[in-house]
Amino acid sequence: MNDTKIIVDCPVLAFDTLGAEIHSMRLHCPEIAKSARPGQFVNLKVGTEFAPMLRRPFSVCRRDRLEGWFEVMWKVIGQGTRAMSRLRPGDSVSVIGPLGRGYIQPADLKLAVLVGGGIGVAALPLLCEDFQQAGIEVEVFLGARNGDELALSGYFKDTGASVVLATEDGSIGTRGLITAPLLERLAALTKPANTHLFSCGPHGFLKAMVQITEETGVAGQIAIETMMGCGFGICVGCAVRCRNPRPDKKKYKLACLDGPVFDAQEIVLDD
Amino acid sequence: MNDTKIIVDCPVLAFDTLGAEIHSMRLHCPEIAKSARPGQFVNLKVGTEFAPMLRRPFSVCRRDRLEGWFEVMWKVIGQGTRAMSRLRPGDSVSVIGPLGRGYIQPADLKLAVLVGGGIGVAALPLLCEDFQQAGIEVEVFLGARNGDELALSGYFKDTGASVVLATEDGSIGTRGLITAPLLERLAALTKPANTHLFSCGPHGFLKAMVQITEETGVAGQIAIETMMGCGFGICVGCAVRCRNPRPDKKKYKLACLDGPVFDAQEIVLDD
Amino acid sequence: MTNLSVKIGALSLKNPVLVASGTFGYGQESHALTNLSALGGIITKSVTLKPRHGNPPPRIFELPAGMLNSIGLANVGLDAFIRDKLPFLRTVDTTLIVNIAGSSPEEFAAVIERLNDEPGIAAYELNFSCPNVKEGGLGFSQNAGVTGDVTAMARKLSKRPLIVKLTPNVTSISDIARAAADSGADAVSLINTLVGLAVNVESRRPQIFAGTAGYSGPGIKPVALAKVFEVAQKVDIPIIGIGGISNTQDALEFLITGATAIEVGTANFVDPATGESIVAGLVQYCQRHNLHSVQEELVGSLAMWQELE
Amino acid sequence: MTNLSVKIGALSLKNPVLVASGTFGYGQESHALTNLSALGGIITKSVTLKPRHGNPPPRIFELPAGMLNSIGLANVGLDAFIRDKLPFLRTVDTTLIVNIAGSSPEEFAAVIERLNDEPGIAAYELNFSCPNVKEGGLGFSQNAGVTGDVTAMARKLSKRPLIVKLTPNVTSISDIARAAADSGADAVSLINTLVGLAVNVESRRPQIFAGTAGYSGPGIKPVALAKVFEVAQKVDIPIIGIGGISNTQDALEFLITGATAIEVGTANFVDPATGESIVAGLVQYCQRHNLHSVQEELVGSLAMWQELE
Ligand SMILES: Cc1cc2nc3c(=O)[nH]c(=O)nc-3n(C[C@H](O)[C@H](O)[C@H](O)COP(=O)(O)OP(=O)(O)OC[C@H]3O[C@@H](n4cnc5c(N)ncnc54)[C@H](O)[C@@H]3O)c2cc1C
Ligand SMILES: Cc1cc2nc3c(=O)[nH]c(=O)nc-3n(C[C@H](O)[C@H](O)[C@H](O)COP(=O)(O)OP(=O)(O)OC[C@H]3O[C@@H](n4cnc5c(N)ncnc54)[C@H](O)[C@@H]3O)c2cc1C
Ligand SMILES: Cc1cc2nc3c(=O)[nH]c(=O)nc-3n(C[C@H](O)[C@H](O)[C@H](O)COP(=O)(O)O)c2cc1C
Ligand SMILES: Cc1cc2nc3c(=O)[nH]c(=O)nc-3n(C[C@H](O)[C@H](O)[C@H](O)COP(=O)(O)O)c2cc1C
Ligand code: FES
Ligand code: FES
Repeated sequence: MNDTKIIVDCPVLAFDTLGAEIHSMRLHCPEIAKSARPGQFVNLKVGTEFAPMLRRPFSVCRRDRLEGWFEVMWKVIGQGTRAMSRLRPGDSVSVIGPLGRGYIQPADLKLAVLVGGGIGVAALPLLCEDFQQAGIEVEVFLGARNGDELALSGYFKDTGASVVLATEDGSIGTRGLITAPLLERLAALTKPANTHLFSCGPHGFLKAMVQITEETGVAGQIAIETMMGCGFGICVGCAVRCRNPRPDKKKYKLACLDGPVFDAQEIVLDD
Repeated sequence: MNDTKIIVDCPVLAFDTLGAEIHSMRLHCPEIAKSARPGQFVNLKVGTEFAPMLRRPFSVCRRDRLEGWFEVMWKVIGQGTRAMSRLRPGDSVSVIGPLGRGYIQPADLKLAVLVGGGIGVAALPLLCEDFQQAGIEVEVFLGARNGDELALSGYFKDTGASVVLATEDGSIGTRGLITAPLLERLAALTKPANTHLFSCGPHGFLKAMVQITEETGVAGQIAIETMMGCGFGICVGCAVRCRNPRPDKKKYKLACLDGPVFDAQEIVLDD
Repeated sequence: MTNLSVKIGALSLKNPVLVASGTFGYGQESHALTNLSALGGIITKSVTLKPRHGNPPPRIFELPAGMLNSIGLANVGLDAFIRDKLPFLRTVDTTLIVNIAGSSPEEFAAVIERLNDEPGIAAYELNFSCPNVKEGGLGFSQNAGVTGDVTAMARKLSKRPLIVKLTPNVTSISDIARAAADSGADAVSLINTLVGLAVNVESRRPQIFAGTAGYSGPGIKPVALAKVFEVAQKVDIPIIGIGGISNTQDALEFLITGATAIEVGTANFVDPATGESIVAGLVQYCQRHNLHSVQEELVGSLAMWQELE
Repeated sequence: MTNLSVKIGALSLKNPVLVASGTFGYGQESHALTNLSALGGIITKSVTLKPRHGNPPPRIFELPAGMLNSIGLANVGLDAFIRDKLPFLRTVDTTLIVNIAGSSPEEFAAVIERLNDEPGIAAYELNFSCPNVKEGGLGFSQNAGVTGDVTAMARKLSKRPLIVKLTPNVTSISDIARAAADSGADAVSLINTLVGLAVNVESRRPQIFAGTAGYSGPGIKPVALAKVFEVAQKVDIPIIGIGGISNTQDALEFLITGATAIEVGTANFVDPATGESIVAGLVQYCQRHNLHSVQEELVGSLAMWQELE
């Protein structure tokens, strides 16, 4: 990975509210717009107060290389995301990015199955774009608690990808988890070896994805969320446990440097 | 002093910007509007974050007993007053008040000379109102760095009081400190014994006021500002040194309970 | 229905929420702002034998998540306390604990003997840990031997349960707690303030007259919890947890870690009804988690992580 | 023109702003984000003889004005450090200080002897104070005797100036600092993290796998300043101040209190250019106050308040 990361104050160009607790904003930053790869993230700091002290990590969701902006999309969780929701065009945000190792394109990939759980969908647009440009077929599966939290389905439909939706309350798409339609689809695959799962979502969702790769034999990658002290390898706080580490191998990997995208078989998702 | 203080969340009814760094707001609170006396203060908390943790004290500047609101006016200094400046009608502020011992009306008072330095003027409107209602003549002297920081001069003129203004940059009124016109006026007094100085302002200003009472023999009261941990006597952090304490007497008084208004001869204004 | 009551040795509290010494005056100041009888108990400002003027100003300074204070135990003294403050405190329907400070064992002895005759007091908290007085103060509870000796002396004289209040400014607080326990303390309360300093870089003077001062508030909570954890692991004596407690969650952290009760301190300056709110919050938490007894199901229920494989 | 350079025993720094061990990796990670050569020096992540995996997650947790960490000295180990990390660090135009940790005096000895042969290192900082390893760690600098013994041993072996890094979790940090000074340390650096705990009240488990952890950030600054003050008053040895330093004002507070240099820690996680900004801020402050030499006119210039009358 060549080190393209920068630290920069980015003006907010546009601010959007997509659901009761879901917002997105465009940040002006030609460098990150240009260099970010699918699955990478930026680490944001709003304001100069000590609380919250640490930066907050967000996937690079969309970008326009020509116009020189990128977009982040977030769900309001606590103090940091609440402060972000008060931002307006003209305000400024401190950004470090792009960070992390993104999704990796396996050799012989024919069908990319993108699976987003909740706000995890924010990690997928760049990936969809890249694959479609490379002539790889893309199918998108999105699950959320309810319609209000189901973001970007219109975006993916517009790309021409096939899109399957599920909400737990049934307000949009199938009622229930997205795992059911996904499993159905995978069972019907003609060439499982040329198919790959790319997923991002909450903890329980990722556990289900790992299980699905095991049960179906379809390989996959997961983008995980951990607490991050820095986002670029100096705090060593974002350790995740490796699965079956050999005695001579690392016992932990760093979510910010070695991830946030891992092979579904690579790490342990415990509580 | 009967204990009328309450703790209450008050809606902001109106917000006004009077100078680059000077704002005022009306808070709905029938109880405080009714019970506050001149020179008393309220202790405000904006938001629920830990920074700034402590409340911030502000004079009750104006009030309307019938409409049930009171007003505070402030200059932006640091984190607390900056947060207050982002408030808008409909927001809510936690208030404890009214607090402190206010100005005291001396017996045989004929002429009340109200002297405000900078934002200290905020402590004077209620006093002016009370004295005028009691048929006591009021003269107002206001000093500030520049015209932008000279607040409430229109208010006092409208009350019919005589108003003398001074700014350090000469943009409004006499150029220089308010002490010069004040000394001139006091020298011309016919009945100094029935005249009393009521002042509020920054540290250096109050020192000048104390000196003036000493030099002219006109008695006076000063409203001081100290760091306050609580504002109602439980932290014992707002101690001010008594002047010439007798061995059997208190060495310190509390700004929040025994003040913030003191007799000009009562306390030591050291650095 | 959740049973909020807890027992600290011979002392029964209707709920585990107390207010900390020096952060609630003598009760009367907050009477108009909160329902005092909602509290599990009130701990008074430290009482000394003679009145104390306290330290020169500036006495307090605000920090990003807390404050410094060096009040210097300013208080009305024993006589005025009994004459002017006790009568009101007796009228409040809650447990009254008098905090006692002194610069010598003799001073503690004199105050205890005099208070023994006064009705309406449930226990004494011995402040062995004030960082803001030159004589004695911090020294007492920085030393296990001294803590043990003065506790034993107080134990002999006192007709009432004794809570020994400890300083966190030590290498091993559990050694000091053990000395107190072995000498007859009914409980230990911890922590008093951390020693802290802040400097005005323009005047190049300390922000507090006395120089170093006592650091309190949310910023000391992690340290306080670690000290409670240490004592809970190593010494078999009821603990009262103190340090930065500002809301129900903070109080729960202390109870879960092993404190049988908690004291709200600096938070009272911002909202003197903090204790009352925490009592209500505890009830809600216990109902949500289906806990029937704070003492039996919540206190000390911390589970440690287990290494996988 | 202000002279920013300072001397710490035999060690000269072009300015007093260092980055703290474990909060700046091995320099390379922040290379793209700040001008490393603006710093007075870089202190590496603690190096141990063998590589260490570190502790299981969760390793970090955020607090109102700081954070907890229990990394467990995860590091690449001495061989990989020399092979993979030193070459880059040598290319940076600043003073390189290698922080060394170990669970026994022998481990410290082995690392020092091996590093003595490596060029480009200006000094060693001995981490006697990590709260996050079971063996040794905190224990070393919680005891004056052990601190003295290990310092004396290191002094004999080391070809380079020695900085002994101390824990604040002690009754008397000046006693430990004196032991280090008497045994040949060139300077002491303080503070390492405070022992802290935070609890998840829903799972009733600690927020950090290991239970207690190290508390760092703005919330520990008052404690760190008080410790620097104590050592500056009582021990005649250069002090490097650490703890919550996030901006120029924080750095000034430490220098004025008596630290000859400072280390920026947790603030690097938020902005790795913090040190660079502080260097610029110091220049401005000195010009505004007409100070010609940081070492001679700023360090230790704190004036105490005087009682009136
Ligand atoms: C690589 C990565 C990419 C992410 N992308 C997105 C995204 O595109 N959109 C989105 O809505 N969310 C994303 N998240 C999650 C997002 O970072 C958290 O929701 C946010 O940090 C919560 O901050 P808060 O202050 O609002 O909540 P808090 O109240 O501080 O915390 C609530 C919970 O959020 C998590 N959290 C807090 N701070 C951090 C931190 N520094 N690093 C990681 N997790 C933390 C913790 O689990 C914590 O318990 C991503 C996380 C990671 C690690
Ligand atoms: C009785 C009283 C009445 C006041 N009335 C007014 C008023 O009507 N209008 C007005 O503009 N200002 C008034 N002040 C001053 C006002 O309280 C401070 O300007 C304000 O607290 C500054 O807070 P901050 O967070 O903006 O600044 P900070 O950056 O926190 O502090 C800047 C300086 O303000 C002072 N200050 C900070 N916190 C407090 C505190 N809790 N108590 C007292 N002083 C503090 C300190 O000197 C500090 O150095 C009054 C002060 C007192 C004591
Ligand atoms: C202004 C102030 C005054 C205090 N006075 C006393 C006191 O007189 N006696 C005592 O034992 N503790 C005193 N304390 C310590 C508190 O009781 C408490 O132990 C400490 O502040 C930590 O709790 P907190 O962080 O919740 O405030 C005082 C604390 C403050 C902030
Ligand atoms: C995540 C983290 C890792 C640390 N690792 C080390 C270490 O390896 N060696 C060491 O001596 N100190 C280590 N420290 C302590 C810091 O160097 C510093 O002493 C402490 O964090 C206080 O400074 P601060 O408040 O500015 O962070 C670490 C601190 C943090 C936060
Ligand atoms: S977040 Fe700091 S090392 Fe990964
Ligand atoms: S401000 Fe707390 S006693 Fe006066």
